[in-house]
Order: sequence, then structure tokens, then C-alpha cells
Amino acid sequence: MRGADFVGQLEAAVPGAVVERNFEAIDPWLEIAPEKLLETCRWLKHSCEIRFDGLQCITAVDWCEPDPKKAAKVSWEPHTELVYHLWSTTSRVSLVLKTNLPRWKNDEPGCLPEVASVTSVWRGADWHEREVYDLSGVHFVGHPDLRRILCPEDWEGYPLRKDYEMPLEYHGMRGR
Amino acid sequence: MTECLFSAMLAQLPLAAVDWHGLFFLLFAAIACGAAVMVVLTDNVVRMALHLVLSLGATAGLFFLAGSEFVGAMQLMIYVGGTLVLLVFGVMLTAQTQLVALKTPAGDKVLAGILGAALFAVLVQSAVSIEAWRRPGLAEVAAPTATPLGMALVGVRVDAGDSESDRRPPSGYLLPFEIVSVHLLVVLVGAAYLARAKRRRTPRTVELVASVESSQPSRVDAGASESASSVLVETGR
Amino acid sequence: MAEFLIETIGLPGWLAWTTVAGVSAFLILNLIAGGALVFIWAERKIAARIQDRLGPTRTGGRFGWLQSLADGIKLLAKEDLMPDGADGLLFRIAPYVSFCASFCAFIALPFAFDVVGLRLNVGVFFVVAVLGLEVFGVILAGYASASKWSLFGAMREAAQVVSYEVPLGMCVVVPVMLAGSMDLVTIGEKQAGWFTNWFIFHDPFTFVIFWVYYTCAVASVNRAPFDLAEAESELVAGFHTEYSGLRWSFFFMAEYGSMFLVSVLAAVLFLGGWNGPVPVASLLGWSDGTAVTAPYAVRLVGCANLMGKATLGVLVMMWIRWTLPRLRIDQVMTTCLKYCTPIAALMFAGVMLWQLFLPGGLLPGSRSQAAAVREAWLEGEADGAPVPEASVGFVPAAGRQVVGVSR
Amino acid sequence: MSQLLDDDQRIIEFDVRTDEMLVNMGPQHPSTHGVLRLVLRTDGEIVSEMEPHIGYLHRCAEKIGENLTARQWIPYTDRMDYLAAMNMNLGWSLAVEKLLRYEVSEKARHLRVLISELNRIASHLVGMGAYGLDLGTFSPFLYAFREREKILDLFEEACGARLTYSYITVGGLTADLPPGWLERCEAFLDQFEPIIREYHTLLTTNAIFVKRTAGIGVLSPEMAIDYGCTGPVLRGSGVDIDLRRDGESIYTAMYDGYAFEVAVMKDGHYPRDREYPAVPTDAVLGDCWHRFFVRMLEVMQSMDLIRQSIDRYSQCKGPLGEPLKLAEKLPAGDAYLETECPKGQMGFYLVSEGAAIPWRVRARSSSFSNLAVAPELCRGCLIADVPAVVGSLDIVMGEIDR
Repeated sequence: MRGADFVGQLEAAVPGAVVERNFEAIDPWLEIAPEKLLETCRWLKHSCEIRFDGLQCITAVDWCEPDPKKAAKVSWEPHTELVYHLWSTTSRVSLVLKTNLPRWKNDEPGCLPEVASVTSVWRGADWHEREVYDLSGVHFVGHPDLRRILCPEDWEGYPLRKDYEMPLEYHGMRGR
Repeated sequence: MTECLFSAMLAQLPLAAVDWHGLFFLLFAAIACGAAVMVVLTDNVVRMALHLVLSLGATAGLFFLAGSEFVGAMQLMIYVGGTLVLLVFGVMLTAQTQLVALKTPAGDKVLAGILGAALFAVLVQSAVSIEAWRRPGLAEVAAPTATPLGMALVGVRVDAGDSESDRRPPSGYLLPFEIVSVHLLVVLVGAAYLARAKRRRTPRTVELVASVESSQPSRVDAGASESASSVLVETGR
Repeated sequence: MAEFLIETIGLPGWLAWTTVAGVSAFLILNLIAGGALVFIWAERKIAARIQDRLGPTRTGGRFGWLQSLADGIKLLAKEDLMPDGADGLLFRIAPYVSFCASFCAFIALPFAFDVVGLRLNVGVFFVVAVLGLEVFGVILAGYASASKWSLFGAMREAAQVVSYEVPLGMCVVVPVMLAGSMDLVTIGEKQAGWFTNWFIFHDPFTFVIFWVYYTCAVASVNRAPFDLAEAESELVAGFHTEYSGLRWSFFFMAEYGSMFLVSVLAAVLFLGGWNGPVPVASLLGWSDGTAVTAPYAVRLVGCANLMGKATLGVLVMMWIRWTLPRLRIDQVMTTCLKYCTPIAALMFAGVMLWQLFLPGGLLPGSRSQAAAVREAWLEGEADGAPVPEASVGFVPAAGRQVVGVSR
Repeated sequence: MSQLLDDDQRIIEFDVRTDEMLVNMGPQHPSTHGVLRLVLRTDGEIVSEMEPHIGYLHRCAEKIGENLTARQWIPYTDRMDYLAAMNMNLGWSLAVEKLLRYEVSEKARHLRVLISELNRIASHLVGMGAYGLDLGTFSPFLYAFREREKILDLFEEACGARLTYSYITVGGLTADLPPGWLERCEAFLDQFEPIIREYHTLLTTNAIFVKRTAGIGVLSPEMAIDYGCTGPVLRGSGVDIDLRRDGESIYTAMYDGYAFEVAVMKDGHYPRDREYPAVPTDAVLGDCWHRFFVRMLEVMQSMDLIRQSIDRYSQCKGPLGEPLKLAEKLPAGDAYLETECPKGQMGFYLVSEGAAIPWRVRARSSSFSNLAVAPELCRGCLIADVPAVVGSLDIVMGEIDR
């Protein structure tokens, strides 16, 4: 139950979930449609033959080239990519899921892209999603307590975004 | 040579015989009354407790001064060590902001003043009228040490006179003493039972591991190679 | 001493007695203060040795013996700050309340057969009563510092000390029962002679009671593993979090003072007080007063014995502190209510029955006590003999003698 | 009468109800490991709810990683779990080597095992000492640090640093061991064997220590996996996972040929390669005591591994091999690798666009997930248990806040 037939089972269970697949990469990954993410994760954890009961890590990669010169040569469109690393503690098997979100919701800067929160599937995702929200600015719908975790509560901006400008001063302390 | 010089020098000093006993008596009395008054006057509950400690401590001092150490030590232990600790506990537990500063309205103060003055007058009048107390100087009082008290409890009146008339019944006070203490114990247990916390402690939502085996996740996919690999890869690379 | 002042120097009676009182008070106060300084230094050295390091070595000479002086100066120099939310009066009074409570218990403690501040007939009872007062200082400090943490520390300490007074009281009653009187000097005298006469070896029950007493003493003095009040891992520093400088050192002095007090009490009640394991005085024939220096030599040896035992008790407390982790507050309470009190009660009953059937002690040569006391009273031989003149101490003002029994 | 009651506000009918108190433990609290603030909602002594606030040590190492080449970022991995810097360097180096598909030399592989296991012992010693400090006993802390100093001396000889080494780097190690180092390392191990037994009597089987830790903060295996707990916290709950045996092939390749047993309670007993103290009766699997005991077993296990790696290292003939160039070009693509660090599984995720400077760098910290389970364990326990539970998770703030 590896490779192609695993993906076949996944598509049978959650139609339209798998948007793209790449088996040759060092860590083969599947790209999942953002709206189908929660359903896929729930299937992977509960009803899939290999129980993916461990969520290792959630990462947000900000694909955006701030300065126009390099931006021209780049092959991809600016977007935010969420990478979920899962693994099964029983059969020692890992899986990488990726979803692509617009950098800003319907492209007006300031309002964050939204995706369903997987905290209901893995309790461990709670803090990981809070960190992604805090540093990369992704709004997780359905998260029990979405607050900043590493930066102070009243911090503006999302530091890990490529076009992030360090604030000039914060509570009287000089930023730049 | 030095002694006589010293004693001569001393002779001139106007050293009236300082009656320490009287001095300490007045000191302790002043502290006791002063603290008692302060207990009434202050509006901070915890300050009240502190003044109560001072006044009861001073009364213990008075007992020691009168030579009856047993009663003094008893006063210290029972009143100051026991009751007041309980009182301070009570104050601490309930000393939220609204109770800490109790403002007594003026009307009550006047009323209390009148009542207090009346009681004071009665006491002074009765104290002065007793002949024996009017003479200054110290009544040669026998110092009842603890042992005779203890023996009297058991019924052997060692300190009383030999005359049979006033000898207590042989059983002494032991029986009533035991009855009272058992009674108090029952009261304490009852009080503790009544005041127990009504709400149950939130049961800890911890499901203890039934047995080790059940918790051991079994290996589902026997074919998986020893080291982990991606599920998307055909065979363990 | 008073006669010497009256005849030779010609002081008026009352002045002589005042100086006598002043000298004895000064001696006791400095004994404890000096003791505290020595124990601070000893605690540092013992902690170091237990933890495989050296401890203070260079401050003031070879073994860093001036370390406690250095601490003292540092504490004096430190600023006595007070949190603004604090209740001024109570905040200042608290250290002195707990300081006086633990120091004024030393009046009744005998350091040799008659070297005692004030020979109280209710010595033991008085000491236990005053020991309970120390909790006031802590409660006031906890409340007055207006911080949640010190309030927690104060409540824990109050609950612990008050609840440990029960088993402590029970353990203390056993030697009183054996000696037939609450007077510490009599208790000490009853244990004269070989160490077999010590109450700890009187019978198996008293042996167990001694250890229960020692545990309760460690708990009522708030030393590890019962030091909940200043459990630094949870409550930062418990009730004296907000204190610093001189006020903090008063709490520190009170702690070491009461530690020393409890050890001296243990020595007097169970370990024969000033009677050494081998009755040196009687063997060398000093006690019958032949040699001129005898009375002072005997008292000196007595003081040395008692100091040795008390210091041993304190050192064991320090040793325990640096090896055992700390108990939780509910475990402290359960050890008190479910272990110390029942055991103390059982042993108390055991000793009572022992007295009934075997009035004499377990080992040969120990004289029977309880029965003797009763006959003594019946024939009118006063137990509380008039206070011997030689006693150094504050005797109530001239013209009043504490008379035992006016028959 | 009721009328009087209503308008006269001062007569307030007060039943003795101890209301909830919001209490702050940290961030400058001596018991939490580093700068962690725990907000406790307590009712008297019972903690009804605990919420950790982190981020006081946040330096955003990941943002800096986007301006440095792979080898230049090694010093930042040192500062994450500063008690086990070698394991951090190893984790990052392996992740980059996984992306580059680069194989280090045989000698480097054994030396890496030797150094990272030695650092695991040092980290567990600090964990043990600090845990004793949390429960109120000061002496074990100093014993642990006395032994740790010897390990730090060995590291100082090998790479010149005592805490943040940057010794293991992408493509191998920065330098080979000085002559005589192996003998000194073996001498340390020989004298360390009986001492670790002494620590068992000092803490593990100490009656008061058992009373303070047995049955406290019980973490069931399902909750541990669900919260993503790893390392001794996971093995303390009886889940038999150790990446040195079950990890990715590139990581387990380092350890193949090494004989070692995973320190976990399998079907009722711990590994019996040596005689260990018995498990106390009232210790429930998954409580603080078991987590602590797993760490103590891992110290023994690491000692065996070090001895085996010393033999293999001395038999290797080939050169140690040079680490890669400072600005090594990374192929386009991404790679994620988790390694077994003393505190748990530390994951490094690396996305590169083909330039020498990676596009995105991400460090998944083990203590981050271990701490996430703390509020669950502390619900309903006493205040004195909170440091006991948080201490048993053995967290390091540098790693959590990155």
C-alpha cells in the first residue's frame, strides 16, 4: 500500500483533493486543495489504512520576490505555501502535504489568507498554527485560540514574510 | 579604694528606689488597655488582629508578673497561640478589599462609647469598694506552681489546708475535665464537617493507562523497512 | 552575684538586681546572636562539603570564618525597601514579632544545673507556647507584603506550624511525665549519671518519641524537607520575598534562633541536657564542692555538654536540608496528621503503661521517677524548692521570693 | 429586615468561598528553565488551569537563515538547544546533506556518533540536576555539573568551545580529534560508570523524590502522540520510538552496526542490559518519574554507544574529509529531516531555489511540542506539582523560542 495506490485510495476517499503530486523529490509530496485539506487530514488520521497519527511540523513558505529585478526572472507566482509533515508512529512512514494560498485574501494587503485549522485532528497543531499565524500571517479558521505565540501580543506585521519591514520603534525602543 | 569612691559618687545621685514590679505592672496594663482600645478604633481588620495579639500578650505578661507562670503560659498558648491564629486565619481568608476597611458610622461610635463608659464606671466602683484591694503594696500570694494544680486535678489537694472540711471529693476535677474535652472534640469535628468545601475538586481528566500492552501501538505494516521512508515511495529506498 | 554587688560596691538593692538582670539578658541575647553567626558559617561549610566543594575559604583568614560577618555587613548596607502596596505598620513589625518570639523562649532554657535565665516551674510549657508565637510574624509578613506569593507562603507556614504543634506537644509531654515536673532543670537533673539515665534510653517508646519529636521540631521550625514557606521553586521566596536588608536578616536570625532553641530543648528533654555521657563531675569528685573552682568547672562542663548536643542537633538539621528534596504541602500535612500524631499518641500511651508496670527505666541504675514525685508531695517535701540564691537570673523585684509551697 | 439588607451595602453576606486567583509564575521565576511565564488560575492550592506564555527568547533565527548560506547558519543552530549544541549542528548538517545527497566519510560518521552521544550525556546531566533543583534539593545539581564539566573539557579540547561548538558542520567536522583525546574520553567513561549509580540513590530511588514525582502529570501514549511529544517524554509514556533506530535512512545509517536498546518500558519492564533500580510501586507509566528514569537510562545507553564508536573510530583508516565550501550551491528543492536530540526529535526543513543561500529555513523544536502538553498535565494538580511537571518535560527556552 505505497506510492500510486496510496494516492489512488486518497483520491477515492476525498475526490478532488490531490491537485499535484511529485514522487521524484527528495521528500515526495502531494499538493492538496486548501478547501479539501481538513477532510484529507481527517481521513489520513482516522480512516486511512496507515494511521498518520503524528503531525511533525507545519511550515509556511512565503514565495514572493520583493525587488522587481529578480521578480522578473522567477518562474512562480507570488503565493504562500503551507507544508504539513505527517508521520505514522505505527508503521514508521512519513508523508508531506502542501497547499498553496494567495499571499493576501482576494489580494488586498492586510487581510490574511484563510485555511481550515487541523487542531481538531491533531492537538499538536494548535501551537504550530499559532506560530505560523504569528510569523507568516495565515488565518486558521476554527482554531480554538488564534493569538500570537512568539511575538508580543500587540506586534504589527508578520516577520517571516519576505516583504516585511522592521517597525521604526516599538514602545519607545528604536527598531531601525 | 575604688569601691568607696564609687559608692560615694553613687550616693549623690538622686536614685529613688525604683520599684520595678510596679513599673512593669503599669507598663503591661497600659499596653493591654491601649491595644484593646486600638482594636476598637482601627478600621483595618488585620491591624485589629495585631492589636488583639498585643493586648492578650500583655495580659499574659501580667500573669507572669503576678508569679503564676502556669496561667501565664496557658494564656500565651491558648489565647495568643490558638484562638488568635484562628482569628487571623479567618481574617486572611476573608480580607478582600471590601471587608479590609470597615467604616463604622458615627452613630454606632457614640452608642458604643456610652455603653463602654457605663461598664467602666461599674467596674471601677466595685473594684474601689473592696477593702483588701485598697491598700497598696503586694499581697504575699503563694505562688501556685503547676504541680499542686496538677495534683489537685487528680484529687490530692496538697496545697489546701489539712482540715477535712474543705477537701474536695477524692475524684478531684479529672472527670469533669475529661467530659468537657470530649465535648469540645465533638464540637470541633462537627464544625469541620459542616464547613467542608461543598464543591467537589474537578476530577482530574486523566485516563490512567489501563495496561501497558494496550498502549503499545502494534506495527501495522510489517513490510516497512527498519528506517522510516515516505509513503509515496514505491519500496523503501 | 547580687550580694557581691550589694556588699562590695554598695549598690542599692534594686540597682544590683537590675544589673544582674541586664547581664543575664545580655548573655542570652548574644549567645543566640553569636550562635546564629556561627551556624550561618557552618551551614555554608556543610552545604559545600556535601556538594563536593569548598565553601567560603578566603573571607577573613583560613576557613573563611568571617563570612557571616561579611553577610551581616552586606545585609546592613542593603536598602530596606518596602513594596508600595504594603501595609506600613505590619510590614515593619512582622520581623520583630517573629524575632522576639523565637528569642524569648531562651529565658527558660537551662544551660547547666542552675545556669538558667528564669527557672520557670512550667519551663517546657512556656517554651512550647512561645514557639507557637513565631507564626504570627510570618503571617503578618505574608499579609503585609501585599503580594500573592508571600500570602501563599504565609498561609502554608501558618497551617504547617499550627498543625505541627499538636504532635510536638505530645512528644514534649513524655519527658515531663518521666521527670514528674515541667521544670526543665528538674528534667535535666533526673537524667544525671551515665548516659543510660537519659530519657532517650529510658524505654523503646521514648526512643521513638525522640525521633518523632525531632521530625516535628524540624517541621515547626520550617527547615527542609518541610520548608514550604520559602519553597523557592514555587513561591519564589515565600513570605519574605519582599524583605531585604536588615529586616530580612531578622527573619534569618529568628530561623536560626528557633533551630537552636529546638535543638537545646531536644538535648534537655531527651539527651540529658548538661549531663555528659560519662558523669565527669561526680567521678572527679567536683560536685561535692571540695575544690574552690569546682562550682564553676562543673557548670562549664555542663554548658559544654549541652552546647555540644544542641550543635549536633543543628548540624543534623543542616545535613538533612542539603540532601533531601522538599515535600508538597499536602504531604507535609499528611505526615503530621496521619503519621506524627498517631505515633506520638501511641508512644505516649506506651510510656504511660511502661511507667505503670516498670517504674524504673529499661536500663539498670535509673531511678524510678513518677512514684517518687507523688510521695514527695504527700510528705510535703517541696518539689519547687525555693530558688537557690546562686541562680543567675532575673528574680522579681526585691522583697518577693518565689516560694514553693507555703505550708 | 430584607429591606435593611438590600440598601445597606455594608452587610454583605459572605460565604467562605475561596475565589479563583490568577497567579504569575515566571518569567523571572527561579524554577522555570529560562524565561518562561506560566499563568496559573488557582483555587487555593489547586491549579484549575495553566497557560504558558513563551517568546521571551525569540530571536527569529529562521529569518536570519534566509540571508546566510547553509554553513554560516550552523552557529544559530548552536543557540537553539544550547545544552545539546552538537546534536543541533548534527541535525542541520544532515538535513543539508540530505538535500545535497552528500555522503560523509566513514571516520566522520563514527566521530559524529561519538560527539553527539557525549553531548546527550551532558544534556541529561543538566536535566537531572535542574529537576532536583525544581523539587527543592540543591546537591544533585552540583554533582551533575561536576561531571558535566569533564565532558565540556573534552569538547574544549576537540573544538575549542564549551557550550556553542559549531563543530559538526555540513559535509563532516571542522577538525579531527587531538591525539590522546580518546584515552581521556575512555578514562572519563570508566570513572563515570559508578558515579551514575550514586545519582540513582541520590534522586531516582529517594523516597521523597518518588513521592513528589510518582503518579504526577500522567501523560497517556495517545495524548503524547497527538500533541507531537517526542523523545524521553514520549518514551516515558511507553511508546517505543527512537529515531536512531526508526528515523530516516540517512540518520539511521549513522547508527547501523551499533548495538543498543531503546530505553522504554516494553511489556512491563525496562531493558535489562544492566541492573537498574526497580520501578516504585505507585509510579504510573507516563508520569514524571518515568520520564526522569528514561533519561537516566539513556545516559547509560549513550555510554555504551560512545564506547562502540571509540573502537570503530580508531579502526577507521581513511581521512576525516573536509567539510563543504562555505558558500556551497544548494540544488533547487526542499528537504526535511528529524534527528533524535536529548530533548526529543528536532526537525530541520530547508527550501532552496538553487542559490547558495536557502529560500526558507525552518526548525521544528521538540521542547515546543513537549511544552504544549503541559497545560493538559497540570490541570487539577497542586501548585507545588507545576514545577515538577514542567521540570520533567526538560524544556529549553532557546529551542522553543528560536
